[in-house]
Amino acid sequence: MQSTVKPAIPAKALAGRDQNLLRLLVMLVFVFGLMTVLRPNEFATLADFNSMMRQFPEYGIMAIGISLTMITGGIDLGVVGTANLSAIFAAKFLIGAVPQGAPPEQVLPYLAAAVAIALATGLLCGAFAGLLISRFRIPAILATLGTQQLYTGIAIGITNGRPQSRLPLLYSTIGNTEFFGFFPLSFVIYCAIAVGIGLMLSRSRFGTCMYMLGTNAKAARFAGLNNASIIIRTYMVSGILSSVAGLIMMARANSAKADYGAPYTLQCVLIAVLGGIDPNGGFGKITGVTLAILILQFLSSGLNMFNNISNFYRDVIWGGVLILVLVFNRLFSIRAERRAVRRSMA
Amino acid sequence: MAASILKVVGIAKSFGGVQALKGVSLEIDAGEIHCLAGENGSGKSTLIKVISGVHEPDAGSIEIVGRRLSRLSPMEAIALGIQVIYQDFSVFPNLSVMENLALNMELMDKRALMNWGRARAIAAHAVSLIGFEVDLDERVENLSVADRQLVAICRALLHDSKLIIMDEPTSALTKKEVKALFAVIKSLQSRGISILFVSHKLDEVFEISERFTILRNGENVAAGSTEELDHRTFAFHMTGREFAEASYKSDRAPGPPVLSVKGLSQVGSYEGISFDLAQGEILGITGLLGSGRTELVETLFGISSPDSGSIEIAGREVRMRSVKDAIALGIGYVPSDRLTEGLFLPQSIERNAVIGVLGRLCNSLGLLNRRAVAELMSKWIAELSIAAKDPSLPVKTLSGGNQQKVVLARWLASELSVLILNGPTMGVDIGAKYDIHALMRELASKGLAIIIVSDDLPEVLACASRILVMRDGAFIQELEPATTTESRLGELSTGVA
Amino acid sequence: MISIRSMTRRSEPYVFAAIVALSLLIQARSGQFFTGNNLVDLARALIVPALFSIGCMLVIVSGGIDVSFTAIASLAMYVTDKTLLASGYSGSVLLAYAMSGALGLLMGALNGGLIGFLKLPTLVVTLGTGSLFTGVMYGVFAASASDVPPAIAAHGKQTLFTAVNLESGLTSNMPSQVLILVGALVLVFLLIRYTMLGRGIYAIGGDEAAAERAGFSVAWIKLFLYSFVGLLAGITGVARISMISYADPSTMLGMELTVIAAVVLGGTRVTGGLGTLTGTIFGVTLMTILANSLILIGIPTYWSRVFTGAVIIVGTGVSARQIGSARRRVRTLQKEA
Amino acid sequence: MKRSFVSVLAVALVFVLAVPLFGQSYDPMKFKSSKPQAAWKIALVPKDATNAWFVRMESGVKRYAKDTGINVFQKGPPKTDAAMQAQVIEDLIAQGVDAICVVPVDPSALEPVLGKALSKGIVVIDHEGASQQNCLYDIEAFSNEGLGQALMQVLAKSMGEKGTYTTMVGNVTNASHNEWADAGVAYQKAKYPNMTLLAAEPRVEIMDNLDTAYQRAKELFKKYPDLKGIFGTSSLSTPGTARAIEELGLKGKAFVTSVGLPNENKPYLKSGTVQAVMLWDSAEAGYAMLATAVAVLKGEKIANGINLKGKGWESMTFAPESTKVLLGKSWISITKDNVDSFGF
Repeated sequence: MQSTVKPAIPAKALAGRDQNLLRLLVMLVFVFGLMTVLRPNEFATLADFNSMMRQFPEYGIMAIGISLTMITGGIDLGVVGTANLSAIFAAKFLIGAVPQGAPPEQVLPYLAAAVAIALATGLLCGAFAGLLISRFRIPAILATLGTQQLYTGIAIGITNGRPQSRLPLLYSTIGNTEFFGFFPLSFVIYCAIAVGIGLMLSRSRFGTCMYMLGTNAKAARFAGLNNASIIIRTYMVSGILSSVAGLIMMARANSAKADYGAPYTLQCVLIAVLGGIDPNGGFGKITGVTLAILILQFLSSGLNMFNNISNFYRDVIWGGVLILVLVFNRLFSIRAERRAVRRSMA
Repeated sequence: MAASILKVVGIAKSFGGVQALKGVSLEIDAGEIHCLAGENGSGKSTLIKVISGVHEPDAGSIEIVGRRLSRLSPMEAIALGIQVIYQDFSVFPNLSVMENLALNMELMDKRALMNWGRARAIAAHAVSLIGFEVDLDERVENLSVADRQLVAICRALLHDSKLIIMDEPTSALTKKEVKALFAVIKSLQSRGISILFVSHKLDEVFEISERFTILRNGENVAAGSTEELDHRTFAFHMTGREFAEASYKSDRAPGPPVLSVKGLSQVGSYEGISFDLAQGEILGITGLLGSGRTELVETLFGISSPDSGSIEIAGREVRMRSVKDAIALGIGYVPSDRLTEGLFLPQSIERNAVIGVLGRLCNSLGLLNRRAVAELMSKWIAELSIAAKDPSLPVKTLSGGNQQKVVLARWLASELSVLILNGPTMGVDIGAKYDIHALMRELASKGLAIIIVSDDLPEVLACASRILVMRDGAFIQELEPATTTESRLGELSTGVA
Repeated sequence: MISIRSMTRRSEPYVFAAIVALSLLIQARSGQFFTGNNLVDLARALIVPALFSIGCMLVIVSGGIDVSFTAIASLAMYVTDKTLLASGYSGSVLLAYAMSGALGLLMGALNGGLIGFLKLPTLVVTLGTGSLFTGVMYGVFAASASDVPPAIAAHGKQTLFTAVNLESGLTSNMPSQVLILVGALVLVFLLIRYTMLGRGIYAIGGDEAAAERAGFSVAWIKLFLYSFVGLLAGITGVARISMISYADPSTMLGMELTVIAAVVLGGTRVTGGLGTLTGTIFGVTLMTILANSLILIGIPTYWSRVFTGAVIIVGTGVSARQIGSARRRVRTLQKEA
Repeated sequence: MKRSFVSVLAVALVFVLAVPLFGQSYDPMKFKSSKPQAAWKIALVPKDATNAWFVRMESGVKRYAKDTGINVFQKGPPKTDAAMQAQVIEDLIAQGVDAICVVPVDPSALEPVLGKALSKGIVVIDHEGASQQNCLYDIEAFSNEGLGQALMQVLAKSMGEKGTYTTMVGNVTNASHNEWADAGVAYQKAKYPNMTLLAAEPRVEIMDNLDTAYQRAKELFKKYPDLKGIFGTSSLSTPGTARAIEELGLKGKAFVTSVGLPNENKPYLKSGTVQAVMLWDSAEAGYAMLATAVAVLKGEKIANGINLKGKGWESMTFAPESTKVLLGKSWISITKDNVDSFGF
């Protein structure tokens, strides 16, 4: 009977997206192995791990934010602007409000308030971008290009471009805490966010809605999803994540400034894409993004150990690897399709 | 009769696991108008694609103008004089009518440069062939669907064709346009061109064709001269059943209306629409494309808002600002275009099915309860007999009928009072079609109020307990299925007696 | 006959109105907008972004997006510059254009091959190649700002005419590179209007499957398209360094997003199929005027980005709304097909 | 109850987990290396890896390596960005270098990471970062004030000590550019009463781009007909502005000066559009930074008059009331007469 339909393509070939995770893992191990072999005394050392753990969380968290927006079929180019604006508001508050020479226990509530200010700023920044995209129908790439200019512009405008330093000592002390003398606070925050967002994507109603919206916005509407609300909330989450990154940068630099980390934007898009986030929306996992972040960090720190090799080889390897992975995936899926067709004919 | 221009024998073709054609044969003589009939999913479209070189058959032979071909590419097919007007028109929405008409010709001639004067001449000639009046400079996406189809028809007429295949060319045309088209077809015939006319409308088959071939479930079931055909045998061959479906009659005592629409109007779409819908009733709405039927039901689902008039649910006037509001009021909707509006094609069957009820499948932490999802899914697979091996596969791996069942499943878990189905069995194979019909009746007999929007007249006749015919944005007649016929419905919706 | 209905559906009139409004604002604030030398200055500032936007528009029309063209332009111009410097070349500047163009073409062909024949997603491919080309320039070639060879420096001094502001006596020279822009516009106009190749680009953007069915060689058209964009980028690179006689490898990087924004602002449909040269030039003109008149308007430097950001948001928002409402009715009709 | 818990927590955090960051003063003598000289590894971190200025600096680094045989190298971030520069330093610390010489993008942003380096016993030497706390020494070609004043002197002389001028920085977020400009403006207010700073646009930014400098200069001269001078800080200000001045026909009526490289400014110096630009040779600066680091590693005492071996860096003196900031006399005024003698 007709209704005993076999799937057109066997399950294995369709698991290609998880194959992508596997390939990323292989790549990670390869880069790690290569660096370990070439720089045995420097790369695979505790000091280097500690150094890397201090470096990637700030852009890693922004990459997760961008990834979320890309899953819904958009993009958020405003992450760095949001991060710096949030940090500047927090810093302005701390500099203005905390009395000089106050003991730590008096400073602590101010710190909590500053963090809250930063997170609220991130939330509002994200909500505004989400509003532009969902209600005013501005293509995400244009809307967030605009908000990026706007947020950076406000940050420069209220600071005249000067760094906001002289923060209370306690802020960077806490911000640079290392648990067990080894795991930096920022790393712990990254892990918590990665797990939390990962769980949100795979297990929560909101996460599923994001994937569905990113796959087919029209069908999502017909299925009763509130597309505008999902988009706004997604950009709000991205904004909050950016502000967390801003707070981490503020702790690491002991100051806030309008243009910290400006080159991170494109780097984060690259991370998301290599991590398997489909730029057309609907697919991608935080595991993949995390693997991509680690690959980039290994490459970057590894290359810093070669005195005569420019940092820019990172971009070369990075771009080259991205293209190779794409080509490989493509050829693989063509082959799998052919095999599936052949099998179904037999 | 003249020698055959096309002769296919024993064509078999399967996709994945689905056997679309199981050894079909078809012969068309030169200068003949041949009708290929069959229900949706009978294999008509696949056969056309085999003939035009798009699909390579798994088995069987193709003979064109006496040449036996083992392989056929689309370009070869065109070179041999075979032209297809597909149902999806294959037009470029962003280009002008003129270009849509002229581009293929220019490409066939392997021209590298675009000569706009020549293009205009070609286009003017093409539209003159069927007396089609259109602004040649208008972008095709700004045309009505009917006009877009005419563009596609004109384009095919341009080629020096020996056989033109028309895949349900009249489904969106007015009677006047159909008449014009038939005149063109006749004139082509007089020039010795054969036409393969694909249709499931009996009237047209009678009017235009000399011979017919009927397919069902990928097999030949009947062929012969049209003169020998009557309504009863035609329907039997098409469906394989002798009026298997009795028309539906609600066995409930008519209660107060669940849904009541009063003087609903939306400028440019529909006007002055009023009707009541009671529990257990299946209301059929039929009308041509562009008659306003889709706009009407989309308004009832909160997708667009009416300009005037009122909607009452269970006696209370309601205002729906969004789909969410409509769902909260207990209205469900199965959209007409399953692929772009109904489904998330690359996502899993499971996700597609549960998207509407996610909220209920979450635990206290707001996380999805995977076991509850799996249990619900397997319940549906069993209840709706969805042929899905693994619910984690993308929904696009399912056949049309099973896909439609997945869309339906979405609504079954909700507390519905009204379910609206727009073209519920379009592109669905026959087995699944009856499954869906049976399901609708079962739901209605349990008290659900159902609206089906369809231009599949036998379907409307068989399923609805009451039929409203829509034309030019207004209801023009209410009919009882028991006392009406397909041809009467057709006349009413096209407006031509 | 051009009906009012079809006029309101296009975005060119809105962008043009915005240009006029902005011009009047600048004129009112500075009295300097409608002066010969200011217009020449703006024309000069327009050359590079406009050249980029032409290629960018073609790519978006075909349904893709390219973020690698600035990297292509930079690498092509840098390698050309260094090679000519090292060889002590002193002949015609045409060689520089030819060489940079050829290098750009090769890089574009890489994009085109991956996108056309392997059917890879355009954004991802060009992000990857963009990173690759930038990395090669800075890593392999250890690029840093450099002089330009005499041929290019001499070319940079060629001016077509000099505009004088009679009131202030200020003069501005119209650089000869503007001819390249005019040439590119004419060439691309002929390409998209009078060749099947050009119509193919539009056809692909409208419906790729239908284009394939109609007999367009989609893969080859894409290969051509991205190669052409690469060629244009390579030429733009040389035009850029010649106008300022200084080969700074970073001078064009980062322009890609503003160029894309300008193209979309000019009415090119983000999803492909629609886009005109007129609209594109309008869009890029608006962005160029905006970027180069903040001082004339009197926006303090510290707040200039806020102003730019706001204009992008408001500009694209208005245009998106206008076109959206005009298209809505048509869409319901389409839906039923 | 709750409050005391919070304060206990805070104090505990500070004392138990804290990495010493600030206020710590380090005794340079304690940084004497016990390793043999051949095992030393010294890194120089510029603001970015591609700017011509720092490419020139790298040539000094290479010369130093050749002259002394010590393992020294330059490693910069791909782009002028404080956060990225901090990451490079993190990696260098992890690799266990013995000394880090740095030209900070933003001194305050580097305090934590340089503090970490010092706490691990790594020698930290700054250049163009007089405000840096966490370093052993900061060597300056001359003080920021000195440069600002010197530039203002050049500009004032060109302008005849009267007329309107404005300042032009690479980026408004660039710390040293702002300091020079501030110093220049302060000096003008004190010394040249007939000059006025353009109130409507006191600071213009050129995004570190020559073409932008050219465009901004044109806009300025069009909008403000009285404008006579541009006080630039970025090395790209002068060539861009000078080109605009020549083209607008303002030669002899409008003037510009900034820090600058000889080759980039040669045409404008020769044509007389620009009287002079200021320079200290970044190659020599790099050489001097490395020499300072090596002196500390060797345990040599840094005192007034120390010779850092670079041209103009032969006799360094501590800035007033400072034991960290060493000032040289290495600035050079480049004019049409000496522009050909540099070879870069």
